[in-house]
Amino acid sequence: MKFAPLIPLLPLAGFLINGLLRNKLSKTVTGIVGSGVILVAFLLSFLAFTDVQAGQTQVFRLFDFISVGKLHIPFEFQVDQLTAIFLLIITGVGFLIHVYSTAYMHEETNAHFARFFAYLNLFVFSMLLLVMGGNYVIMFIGWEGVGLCSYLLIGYWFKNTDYNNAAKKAFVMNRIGDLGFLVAVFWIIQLFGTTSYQAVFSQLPGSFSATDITGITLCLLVGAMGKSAQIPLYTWLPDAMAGPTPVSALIHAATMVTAGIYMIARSNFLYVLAPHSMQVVAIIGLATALLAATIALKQNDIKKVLAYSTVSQLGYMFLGLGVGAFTGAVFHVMTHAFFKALLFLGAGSVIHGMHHQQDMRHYGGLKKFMPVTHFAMLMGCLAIAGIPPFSGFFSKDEILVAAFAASPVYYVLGLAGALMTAFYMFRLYAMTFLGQHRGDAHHHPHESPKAITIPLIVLAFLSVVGGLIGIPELFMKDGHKLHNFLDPVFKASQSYMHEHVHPSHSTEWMLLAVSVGLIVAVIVFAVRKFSKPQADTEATGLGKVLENKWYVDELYNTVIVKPILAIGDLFSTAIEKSGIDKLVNGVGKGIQYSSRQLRLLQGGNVGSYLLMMVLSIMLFIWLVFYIKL
Amino acid sequence: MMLSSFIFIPLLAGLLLFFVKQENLVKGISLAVSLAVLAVVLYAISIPAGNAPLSYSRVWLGSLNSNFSLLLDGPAKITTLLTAVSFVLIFLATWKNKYANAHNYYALMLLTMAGLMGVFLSADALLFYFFWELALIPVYFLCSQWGGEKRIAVTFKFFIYTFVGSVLMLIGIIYLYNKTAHHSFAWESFKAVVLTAKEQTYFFLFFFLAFAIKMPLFPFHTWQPDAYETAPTGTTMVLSGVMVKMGLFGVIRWLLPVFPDMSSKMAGCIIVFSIIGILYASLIAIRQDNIKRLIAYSSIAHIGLMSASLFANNSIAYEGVLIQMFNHGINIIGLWIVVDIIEQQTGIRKMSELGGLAHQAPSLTIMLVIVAFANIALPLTNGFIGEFMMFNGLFQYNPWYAVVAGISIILAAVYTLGMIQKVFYGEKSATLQVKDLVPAQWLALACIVVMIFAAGVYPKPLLQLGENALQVVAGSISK
Amino acid sequence: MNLIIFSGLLGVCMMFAGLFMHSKRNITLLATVLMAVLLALNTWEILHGPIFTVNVKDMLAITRFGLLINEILLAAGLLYFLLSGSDIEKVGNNVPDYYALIFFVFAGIGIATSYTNLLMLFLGIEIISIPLYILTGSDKKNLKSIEAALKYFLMGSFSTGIMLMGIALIYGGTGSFLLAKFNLEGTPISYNLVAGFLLILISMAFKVSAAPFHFWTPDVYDGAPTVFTSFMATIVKVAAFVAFIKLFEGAYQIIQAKWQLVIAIIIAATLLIGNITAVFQQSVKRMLAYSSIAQAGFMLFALFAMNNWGKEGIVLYAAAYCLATIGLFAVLAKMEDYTFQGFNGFSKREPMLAVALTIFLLSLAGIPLTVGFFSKYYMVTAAIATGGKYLWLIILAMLCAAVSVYYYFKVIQAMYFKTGEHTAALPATASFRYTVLLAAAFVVFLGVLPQWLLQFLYF
Amino acid sequence: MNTFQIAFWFLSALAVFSSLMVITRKNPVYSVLFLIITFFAISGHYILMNAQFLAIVNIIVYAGAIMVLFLFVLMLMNLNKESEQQKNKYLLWSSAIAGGMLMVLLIAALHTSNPMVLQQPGAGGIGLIKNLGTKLFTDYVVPFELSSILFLSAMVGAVVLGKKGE
Amino acid sequence: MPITYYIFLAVIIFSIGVTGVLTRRNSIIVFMCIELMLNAVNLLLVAFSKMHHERLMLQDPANITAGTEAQLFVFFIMVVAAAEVSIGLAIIVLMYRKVHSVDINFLNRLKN
Repeated sequence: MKFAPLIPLLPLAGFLINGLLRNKLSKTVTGIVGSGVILVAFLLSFLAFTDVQAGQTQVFRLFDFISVGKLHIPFEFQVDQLTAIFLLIITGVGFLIHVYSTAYMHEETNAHFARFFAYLNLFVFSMLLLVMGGNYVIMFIGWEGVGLCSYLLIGYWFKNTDYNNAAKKAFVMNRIGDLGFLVAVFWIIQLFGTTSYQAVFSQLPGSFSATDITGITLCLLVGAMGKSAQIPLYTWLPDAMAGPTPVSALIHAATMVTAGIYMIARSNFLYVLAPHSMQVVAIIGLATALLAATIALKQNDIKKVLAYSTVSQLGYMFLGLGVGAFTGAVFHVMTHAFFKALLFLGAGSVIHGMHHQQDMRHYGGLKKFMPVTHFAMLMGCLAIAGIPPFSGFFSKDEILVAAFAASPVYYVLGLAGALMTAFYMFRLYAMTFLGQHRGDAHHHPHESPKAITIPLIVLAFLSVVGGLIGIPELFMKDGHKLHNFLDPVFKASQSYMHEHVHPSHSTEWMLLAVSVGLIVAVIVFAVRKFSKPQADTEATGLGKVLENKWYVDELYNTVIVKPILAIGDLFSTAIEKSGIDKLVNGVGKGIQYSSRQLRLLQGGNVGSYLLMMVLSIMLFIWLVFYIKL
Repeated sequence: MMLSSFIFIPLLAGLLLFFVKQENLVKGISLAVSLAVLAVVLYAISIPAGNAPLSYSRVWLGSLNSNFSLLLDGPAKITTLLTAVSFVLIFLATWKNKYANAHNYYALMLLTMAGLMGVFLSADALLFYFFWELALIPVYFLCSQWGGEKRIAVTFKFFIYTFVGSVLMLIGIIYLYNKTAHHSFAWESFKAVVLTAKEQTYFFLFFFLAFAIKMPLFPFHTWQPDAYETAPTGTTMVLSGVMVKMGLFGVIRWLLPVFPDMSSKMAGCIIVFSIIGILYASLIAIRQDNIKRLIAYSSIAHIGLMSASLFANNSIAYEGVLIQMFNHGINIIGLWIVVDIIEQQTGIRKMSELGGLAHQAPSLTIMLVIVAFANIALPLTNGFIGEFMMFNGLFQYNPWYAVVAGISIILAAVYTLGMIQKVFYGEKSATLQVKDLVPAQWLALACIVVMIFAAGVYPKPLLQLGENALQVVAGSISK
Repeated sequence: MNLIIFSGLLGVCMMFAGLFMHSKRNITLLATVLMAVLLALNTWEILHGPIFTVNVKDMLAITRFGLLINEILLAAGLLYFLLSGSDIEKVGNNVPDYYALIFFVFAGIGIATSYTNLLMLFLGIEIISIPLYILTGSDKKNLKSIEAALKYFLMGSFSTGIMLMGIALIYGGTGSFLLAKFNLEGTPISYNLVAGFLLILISMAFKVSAAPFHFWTPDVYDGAPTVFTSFMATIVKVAAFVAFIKLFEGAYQIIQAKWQLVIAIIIAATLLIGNITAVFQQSVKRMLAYSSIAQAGFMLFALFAMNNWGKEGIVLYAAAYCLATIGLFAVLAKMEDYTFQGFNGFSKREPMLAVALTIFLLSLAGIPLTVGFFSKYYMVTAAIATGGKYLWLIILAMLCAAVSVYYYFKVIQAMYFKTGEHTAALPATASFRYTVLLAAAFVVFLGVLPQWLLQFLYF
Repeated sequence: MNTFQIAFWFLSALAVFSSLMVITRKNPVYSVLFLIITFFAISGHYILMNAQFLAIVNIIVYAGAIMVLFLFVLMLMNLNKESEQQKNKYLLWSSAIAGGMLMVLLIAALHTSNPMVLQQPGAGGIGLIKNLGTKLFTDYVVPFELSSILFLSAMVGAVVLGKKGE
Repeated sequence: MPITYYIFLAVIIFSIGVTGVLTRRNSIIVFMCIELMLNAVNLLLVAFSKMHHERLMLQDPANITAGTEAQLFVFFIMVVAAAEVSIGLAIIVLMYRKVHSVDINFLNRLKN
């Protein structure tokens, strides 16, 4: 445990080594350093995890970060159950992605290769800072750090303007969320006088006004929306596919997007005291889940489908958080990390094998070319679709049951989302691996090297069995190990939850049956439909709308971006140049003008000079004698 | 005596340089002098002063009761340190630049330095005004002589604009002097002066106008983009890095303590204007194609935040302003250094004509990216500390102000990233030839980067520099 | 007293020098030496008292203030001879006569700075004015010079008429010409007195070229030979100011409230007209004429405030204004082109002079580190010390000071930042350059330690 | 109405009339002559007020010397024709009105100024040469001497301005 | 005669002089009008001299020189006027020699 502060420092060291010596190191060394530090961090995390499991949590206070007057913000790390879980996910999945990258990015030059690993390490560092931070400010540091890294990685191929735009978009949208977070932090400081989790939560429930708590939680939610790609700040995530595929995997699975979930889970005590905020969280989550799922239905880019599926799954997690199933949400984070990393890396493998072709319409029949990838992807699809006993089933089920407890409407909509998930995932599966190969004849797809497939296998394994740590009561008494493990984090707040009527076991069985049955039906339908080549028809009606992602990007562009640019133009031309500056220059011009006029008084004519003098004399006489002061 | 050496070393060296004709010798002397000043400043601020800050006083104009009195309290420590550091960086970074009549250029730069040091140290109103103007005169010559096109008109506008502000301040100074108990210019007696409500309104506004123009605060900012664009880059660095701090410093030293009631009464209005300025400048910055103007507007936005925070009437914001003064100075000098390198080599300052420089100048790119992110207050860089504290303080004053002002961090990201993208990213250009950093530039930027991270990760030493001042102002706020 | 007696005598000496000396150079040399003697005599008087004791019978009163002003003006005169002597030689053939006239003017100045009787004021002003009419018209080949002389003469005599009317009315009111008798506190103020003072005020405003009685100034300063413009605009003007202040020193309190309003209006008009009209001028000489009006506006603050600050301010202003303007005119007189374009690239032609001129211009603009700053500073302080009632006037004055930066800096811009056609050095000796530089150095010295000069008021 | 008053009114009317003539005559020579008449009228007033010395001096210096000088110059320049151009009509009238207004204003300002009434002539000898001379050479000796500087400069001026041969 | 009559008379003549200065263009006549103004002043001074003389004589009959200072002032005014005239006419003659005109508006190069 005492080595815990080293966990984030190791990736930082890796970043510095790779970053500063990028021109000197060979790819092998870079890869070893880059992955090695994460591996060590993972091992240390595991040690920490075991300590935590033994009931030992600790706060490391390193130094005073900001200390002014009454405000003290130490640089502190906190390792507890929630952190431990996230540490394992981040370093574990992160390590696999690093390994994978050594092969995937091998075509880059030395310096760029090193740069890539430096960014990856920095990314992990930031994320570790985020989850290990002992107060909101440290969390915010990591929070912005991941934003920065996503910017750097999405724009990794900086020659391409579209990629740069995607990177910029990611950063800016994250910043919108960050502002919300920042405001929340200020509010917390004002309300509690501190930002340390323990100090803040120990003051709860206290006698704080509902407005304050609701305000704080809503502001935090805004932050979470940005980072975890929820409506309305989700559009950056699909665009973030511009980065190399391992980056997508890292962003979507292990890091970044889970930050929002982590933050809300971390602030659970605040949220349970603000039921309205909870409701908002749930509704936003649900809406995001559905919206993203509908969009995913019609995407043809393999990474885009996965991206929208991520958004959708994150929506589920938010739904879980919103209905109070914090454990469920964290559980889903974990399983999602496994299978989404798997899917992305698998997709990366496919793309790698297909020579950077990402359009699924050019795939088909890859089963025989890339068996390992195919197997792994199938596992991933099954897991995300929620087929028992794959991991996704348990976590998603837990959220759906909790949603049902909150409101049957949540459940029905959630289920609809789950069905769509199953549909588009198997659409992806079928279009990619089944049927006939539709790509170029002379570009033969090939299986990927070991460094790619081994992580796939590991992740596939985890996707299959990962759910077993959270077996619901229904199947096994005390089967939910994760729940028990996380209990200390959520225990305090649970007693203030608005008790939902927990559905009876029979209801639960029925729900399970319905959902599994429907999902299987959908899968069968999807596989059948998409194994055959599709007619290349122009989509119409709703299809077209979905294909164009509900035109949300266009909407944002028209409603927000363009007006802002227009205002900028207005300011810089109308107000700045011909307004304020003209006014300022006008003073000067006015003086010059009056100068030209005034000098006409000096007509050169003595007579008029004398006349003006006499008139002035008269004026003064009048003033002195006839104006009473 | 040590304090007066802050002023006299550059002053005398500057006068000397007018008569030295060899260019390299001139550059060497300037750098050596700035390093010497830096050494003295570092020594002076490291002296544990106990409760009484370092000070120096000597009768100057006996019958006017004006003394040559200097005071090194918290704000002065930070600003003098900034001045000393800035000039070292500037001389280092522009080592390769060629100037016609270089000796005059460097002499004027050193005179500017002397003036700035004087402004930050004086504890006597008349002396303050003296240096206030003196810092301006060399800059006038620098900009008019070595600036870009339209330099004469632009500099002139800048000069007259700031001059108008300062003459009004002079009226204020004299009036207050007249009202002091024993007709004295000393800072202490100014703080003790008792004014009627009407007088306070007038003279608060007089002082404030001078400072607002210097900062510059919306809507008095229009001289600034033009001046930054046309001034020689070395001078622009002085202008943006150090000189705009004169306005803020003036508020800290002469406005808040002298007009405490009025400061809190007018705070709302000033903060609103500052915030309008922040958003306004940010929005304009987004639409700039000229990289120098972009940085200029970004500076207006940053300064707006600082001025808003100064009036937020709480210690966190205040302390935040203090260290942000330093950090902003360092960061913006870093930005200018990069811009200067690009402009020296390509002659282009339009972003739309640049692009893909990252291929040719990776070190330059990395440095710029770091500085740019520090400029938009990314955590663990120095910019974050100050802005966090300022927003925090502003939030305590009025949450809505903080939220609205906070929009600027989004807009800042937009324009800064846009700039990085347009200048450095994209396809490699066939026509643009840019060499990577030469050692002197590398050293300057590396120093800046180190400072960025040092102050961003462990800001405590900087924060402590300002702490002393905190008590002073806290005392006057409660007066 | 030494000044009055000896400047008259030395003037006569110069007159006769023309008979015996035919080299213009030598005449200038003699005049310079005599001026130095005069300066020494005045210094002697400051230190040890007058050489002759004359029973002045309430006509004159030698005060330290007056002596200090004399000293400054004499020093300025010496500087003027040193710098502009060679240009005086070029005006015409009657060089010794010009010098004689200048010495006579100094006698008038001596009277104007020490009179206590309105008769002496009248005589002093006339002794100053009449030689100036002549000097203005001394460039007889030049129609401008003649035009200026005519205008100056007609308007000057007109204002003398006004002044005499004023004096007559004052006499009617008080029965005396003595300044000391005016301050009749407690007695009802006679209308005669008020009207009389008003008329004198107007005629003195004319002499110091305060608006709206300034109309002669630009034309006369422009038309007169540049060397004599320099003399008129500086030394003579300051003397007129001192006379003005002395006049109101004793009489002021009687009707202060109204006076302040009248003077405030005059100041405002002077500042506005002087500064704003100067902005559009093309000729530096004419710009300086307007600038002298503008500076007069500032000097009038001494009259407005009528306190010790104002007096000290006038002393500083005398030094600041004389040094800077004499220096400027001395260089200007050697230029071939009086327009602003004429100064283009001047720093390349004459780097040393350019530095000095810059300092002079900064001083006129009132930038710190030059004595010009302190002179303005004292004036504003004087005005503020009267209370906050006329704050608008002070603000106006300061804004006008900012406007003045515009036209002063136009010269600096031309000198340093523009390139001109003329590249040859000025026809000036090295000693000329060093003298100008010395004067500039003195401007800076006084700009740092104005006390050095002011201490002579009080030891 | 006694002789004193008759003399006063007569002289006043004469003075005002002839001074009006001075400014209205086109021919400058007439103006000079009317001015001389005005001076005589004023000298008459001086006598009424016991200022005999001044009355004489006025006639000798002003009417005798100065006006002759004027006349001389006029004749020299051959300006005795009515050659003067008229001013712009508006300017002319506004000037005339301004002059009139000035008079009205001054009179209005001064009409209550002093209730004093002057006595008949003959009372006291202030106008005697003896008294004036004593005072001039005792109390007023300084200005008397200093006025020599004025004359010197006038003399130099006449030389400077009048001398030909440039 | 009440002293105000003299004041009025002097003011009238003075104003006539001023009017003449304003209305005429012949510089010699303008100058003559200025002389007229001076004479008005002289008249006024003499009147005041008489007035103060009588006032002071009432208080102190021995003070026979009371009020003479104004008469001396008039004397000095005449002196100065004479000097002024010599210079003024010299200037006018100078001008006439150059341009053959004595019109005050003839020379009009200096303006603005």
